Amino acid sequence: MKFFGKLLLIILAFIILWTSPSYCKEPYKIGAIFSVTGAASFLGEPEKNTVLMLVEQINKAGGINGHPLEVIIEDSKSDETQAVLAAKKLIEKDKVLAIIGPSTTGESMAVIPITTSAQTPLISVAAGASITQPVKERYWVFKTAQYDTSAVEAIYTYMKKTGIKKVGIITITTSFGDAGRKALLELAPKFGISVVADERYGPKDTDMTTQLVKIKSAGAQAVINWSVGPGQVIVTKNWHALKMGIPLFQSHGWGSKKNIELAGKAAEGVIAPLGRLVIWDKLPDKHPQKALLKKYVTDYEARYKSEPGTFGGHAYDALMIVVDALKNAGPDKKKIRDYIENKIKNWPGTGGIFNMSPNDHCGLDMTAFEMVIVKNGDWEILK
Amino acid sequence: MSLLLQFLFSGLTTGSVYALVGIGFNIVYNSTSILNLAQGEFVVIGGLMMWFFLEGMNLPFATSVALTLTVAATVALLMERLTIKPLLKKGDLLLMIMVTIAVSILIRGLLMFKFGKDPYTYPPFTEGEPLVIYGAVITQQTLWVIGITALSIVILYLFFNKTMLGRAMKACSLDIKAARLMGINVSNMVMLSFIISGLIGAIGGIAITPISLMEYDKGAMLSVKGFCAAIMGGLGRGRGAVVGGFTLGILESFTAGYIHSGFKDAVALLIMLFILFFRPAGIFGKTETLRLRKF
Amino acid sequence: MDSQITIKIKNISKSFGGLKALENVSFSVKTGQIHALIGPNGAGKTTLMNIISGLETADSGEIIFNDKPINKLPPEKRTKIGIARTFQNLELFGEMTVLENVMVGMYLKYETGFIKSGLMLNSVRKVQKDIITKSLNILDYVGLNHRKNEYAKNLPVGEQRLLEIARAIAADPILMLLDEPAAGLNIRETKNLSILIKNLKEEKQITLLIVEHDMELIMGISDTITVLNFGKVIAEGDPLSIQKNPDVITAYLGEED
Amino acid sequence: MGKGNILSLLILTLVIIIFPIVIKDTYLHTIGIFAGINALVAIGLTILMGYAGQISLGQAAFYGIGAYISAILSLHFGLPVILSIFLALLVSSTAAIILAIPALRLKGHYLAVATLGFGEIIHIILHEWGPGGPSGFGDIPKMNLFGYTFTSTNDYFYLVWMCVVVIMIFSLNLINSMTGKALQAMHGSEIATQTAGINLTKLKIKVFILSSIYASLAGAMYAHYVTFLSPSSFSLFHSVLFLMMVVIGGISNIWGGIVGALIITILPEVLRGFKEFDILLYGLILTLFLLFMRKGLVPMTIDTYKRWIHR
Repeated sequence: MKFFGKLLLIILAFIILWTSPSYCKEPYKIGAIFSVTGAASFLGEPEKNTVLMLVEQINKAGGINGHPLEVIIEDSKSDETQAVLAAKKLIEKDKVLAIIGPSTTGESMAVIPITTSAQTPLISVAAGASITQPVKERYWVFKTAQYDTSAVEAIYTYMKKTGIKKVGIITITTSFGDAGRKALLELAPKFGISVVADERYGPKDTDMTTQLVKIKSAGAQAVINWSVGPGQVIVTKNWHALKMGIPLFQSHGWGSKKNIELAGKAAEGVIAPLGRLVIWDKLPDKHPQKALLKKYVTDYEARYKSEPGTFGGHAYDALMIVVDALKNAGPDKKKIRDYIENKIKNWPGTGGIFNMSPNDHCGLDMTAFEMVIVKNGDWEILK
Repeated sequence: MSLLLQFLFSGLTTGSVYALVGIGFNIVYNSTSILNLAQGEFVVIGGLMMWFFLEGMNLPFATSVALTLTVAATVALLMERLTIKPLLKKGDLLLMIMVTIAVSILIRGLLMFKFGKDPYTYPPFTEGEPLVIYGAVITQQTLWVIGITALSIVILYLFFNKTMLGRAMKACSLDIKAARLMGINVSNMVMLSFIISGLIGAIGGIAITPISLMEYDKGAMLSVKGFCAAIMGGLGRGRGAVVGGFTLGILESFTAGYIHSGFKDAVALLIMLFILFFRPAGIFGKTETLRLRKF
Repeated sequence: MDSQITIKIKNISKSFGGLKALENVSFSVKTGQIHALIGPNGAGKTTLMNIISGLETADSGEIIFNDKPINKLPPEKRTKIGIARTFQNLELFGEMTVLENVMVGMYLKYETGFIKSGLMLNSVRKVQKDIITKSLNILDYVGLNHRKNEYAKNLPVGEQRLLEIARAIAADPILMLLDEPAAGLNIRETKNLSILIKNLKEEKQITLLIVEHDMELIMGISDTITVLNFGKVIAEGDPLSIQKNPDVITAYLGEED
Repeated sequence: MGKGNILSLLILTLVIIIFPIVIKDTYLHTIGIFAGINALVAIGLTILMGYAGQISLGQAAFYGIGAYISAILSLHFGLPVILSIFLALLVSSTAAIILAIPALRLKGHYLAVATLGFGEIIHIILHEWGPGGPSGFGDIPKMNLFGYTFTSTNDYFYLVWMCVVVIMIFSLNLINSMTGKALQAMHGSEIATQTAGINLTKLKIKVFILSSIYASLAGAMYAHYVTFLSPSSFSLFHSVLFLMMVVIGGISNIWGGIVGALIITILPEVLRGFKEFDILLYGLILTLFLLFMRKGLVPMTIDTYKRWIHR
């Protein structure tokens, strides 16, 4: 009996502790849809972790204007139908003030009609340009991931500087790779670059030697690989084994130490446009992003024993933008939207310095990227 | 010349794994007449468990291989005893296909639970510069993969033709009733066939992971490609799967090399369909033998 | 033109692997007769039945039904022009009722089409009613009416054999092939069967080709008997002459050296 | 149609009418819509597998053809939605014929692999040549019938389930007609069916077409509801899901398709609470189901009911 009494007391204490903050003021509810499982889980996993960590930090610090923050995270399983269902649930059942996510362009596109008709702000963490363009039709939609085109522009600008005129591209046959491929092909002429080979591979392919050899024999001066997941490591290894003698460029999806680790010495010399998140320790101290990046990355690594990567950062930016809006505009969907559109200016996030406007619901350009090379198993910023 | 050779090497590498999965399919198919759609998962088990023992627990190479194979054999054993055996008597084709799919989802779930979604890899078996043959490059690990595949095929051949146990298994695949009359424990042979096919898959996984990395959900693709290989070579024909696997790998590589890499999967599948429609017994098989099958 | 012959088997040969199952088999079944095909096990009787009904193709030779060669017709077309059959190892639709089994036999006469059936048009309903009445009549005829709502798989062998005959009758055939209709039947059932077969010939004017081992039954009902041994025709004639034929006796008793 | 079926249809219709009135949560309506869309595919697959005994591991291909063709015709060619759906059904049945003629000579595993190969090829085609490639495309017109646009979830719920009821009546009629008996017979003994004068190949092809039409109708309903399509919704995984629905609901009863579709659609929603464990639970539930309830829910329920009556 004594034991049970103690147990009851402990449980009661827990309940009181648990509910006490919300006792003061009712919580602000935000929804999140991430591809925690399925093909795009490499995106959803760090995004989910980031949000969980941030919510805890915010609530520990007293919430938003005294209101605790509650984020309901739904797994879309990298499936559009599931994303639609999740959005419906968040809007109808949980009555959230805004939704962050989904992780992929496809899922975001599937969700947009629903959030728009429910007049709920959606801050996607996917990259596709069609998510926020045309802006007129995307009144309620924002995104925090840099445009694929910005990453491509960063690469091509660098190439122009170093005199590379002919490139071979190799892309993965997923929406990520496809978006990159389209941007690469479309922007090449503007920079006086010609794409001499356009190769592809599947997300589960085991060997890309054939494609690389073709690129080489087409006379390319550089290879650009656009993929995430194991593919970019396999390409790197094949590129290294073939001793191709031309530089390998990767997409902004390359920004994880894990990739260097997996590719080993093959990764040496690989160049990629990366957000400042992965190279925060190489930034000058006065850089506006440095402080927040340092805190985010070290907190994340301490908690999850892995790095957040660029994609976790998108979720950071999306959540913090909404939190900022809630703090200053209050819990009103329309006001949140207006705040994001008009007041997020010179706003340092993990992905870059955001400048939202009625004409741009992303607010990032190619200056969000630094060209980074792998040297001695670490990143080094190229000047 | 060097281009052609390079495409060929690339094809042989991927083809090796297809062949090993294809052989696994055939061994199970011969003893039970079912297609084990969880076959690809054993390759993943091989790669991931090898990483776990080798890198995660820092065990010596040989010990890691032994432990990995033990795990794969145990999973195969459990799968057969817990799901296949109770259903085999009912003999419903659809049910059998579904249960192997269900098990593959289950295995995938367990692997994700243990390893997460990241890809894993470990160093090649031997460090060293890639070889250059007539201008084409071939890494040492590729040689290992092809060598191990060849060795597995030889060992399997010897096992099925020179040992009593192997012959008993072969007898079961030819005529279950007769085998039973001869006093062979058919149920044990079915179990054994699952274990062997599990081991073969795991060996493939161990060998290929340094080249292609391994993540928890690679199995489905390997299963599909593996049974393309088995079909091409003629379902149930051990050597057929080997030829089928290499043909498929080289075909993919050549399509990617000479036509376009976007079409390589489609071309492989189209050829498989043509074989199915016009030579259902495979490139070499005789149609007559098909009739003997239960399904 | 030989209008009295329903089906003519001409030089049929068939081998499996190296094994010759049928070698140059020729005989004719006269219209309105009960023609029996007998011979020891493995003589090729069932193979011949399969070739006539189209389930197997002959290596060479011809089958002429009502003066037309039918070699190239698929099984279902042969049934349509009037050849129905039963099976030695019973091929009933076990999960369907006795009545439904007979109804399926009538499908060829009353195919209604997917769309019409799906919409359950009035014409379909009428046809369906028609089929049920006719099927019940046939069940009455073979004496299975009391079993009409039972699953075919639950019937004893004797009644399953009757059901196969009923299903064959439903196709309204000119020629009916019976493959060992008396196998597994007791004496009383065999007797009833022989009456039924005779009735088929006399009342329904169906020509019958019967493969059977039960000599008493065969001798009792047949008009003509053809004897097959090792894939060859060794004798043909009326029951009495066959019983006396020395070749037939050797074939059945085995040669004594 | 038996009394049981008519009663079941009445109950189904009643539930459909009442559901949105009683339950106001449009999230649940949306689940209902997807369940209904899945049910359309599953009903076709039940007829194909349970009644005609043919297996298909490529049903998502027809689902995809229906969705893509209807979406493309209405979006890029400006055709009225109803016309584009109709044309999509035509295209999909043509594809079904092209596949069926060589494939249906195959049996068992070979047929399974052939349909799987076909499904993968269609998937690759959508990837390579579909509008937007792997990224997919949006802004597909909403469902519009005779000048009325279905914008609310509630309306669409009724539309989808009305389709399910109509398809169900059609299918039940078919199953209970002579054609249905012929199908059932074919399942029992192919030889006997042939010698009963029934052209098996023709029958199989017809059923194959029927199931492809159901699947593509479902695909079109999906396209004009979600208004966004990408190839990832039509992969092998989805073909397997459709199979699961049929097997769980019970292959031998056409109602199994609806029940299976409901379960497979609702299950992940229920498992949402388990986060990443769900793939594990999913696999486990499925395996246990196949091991211990292999006849499927509907036939098992009927059996239990019958036993209970007889007591």
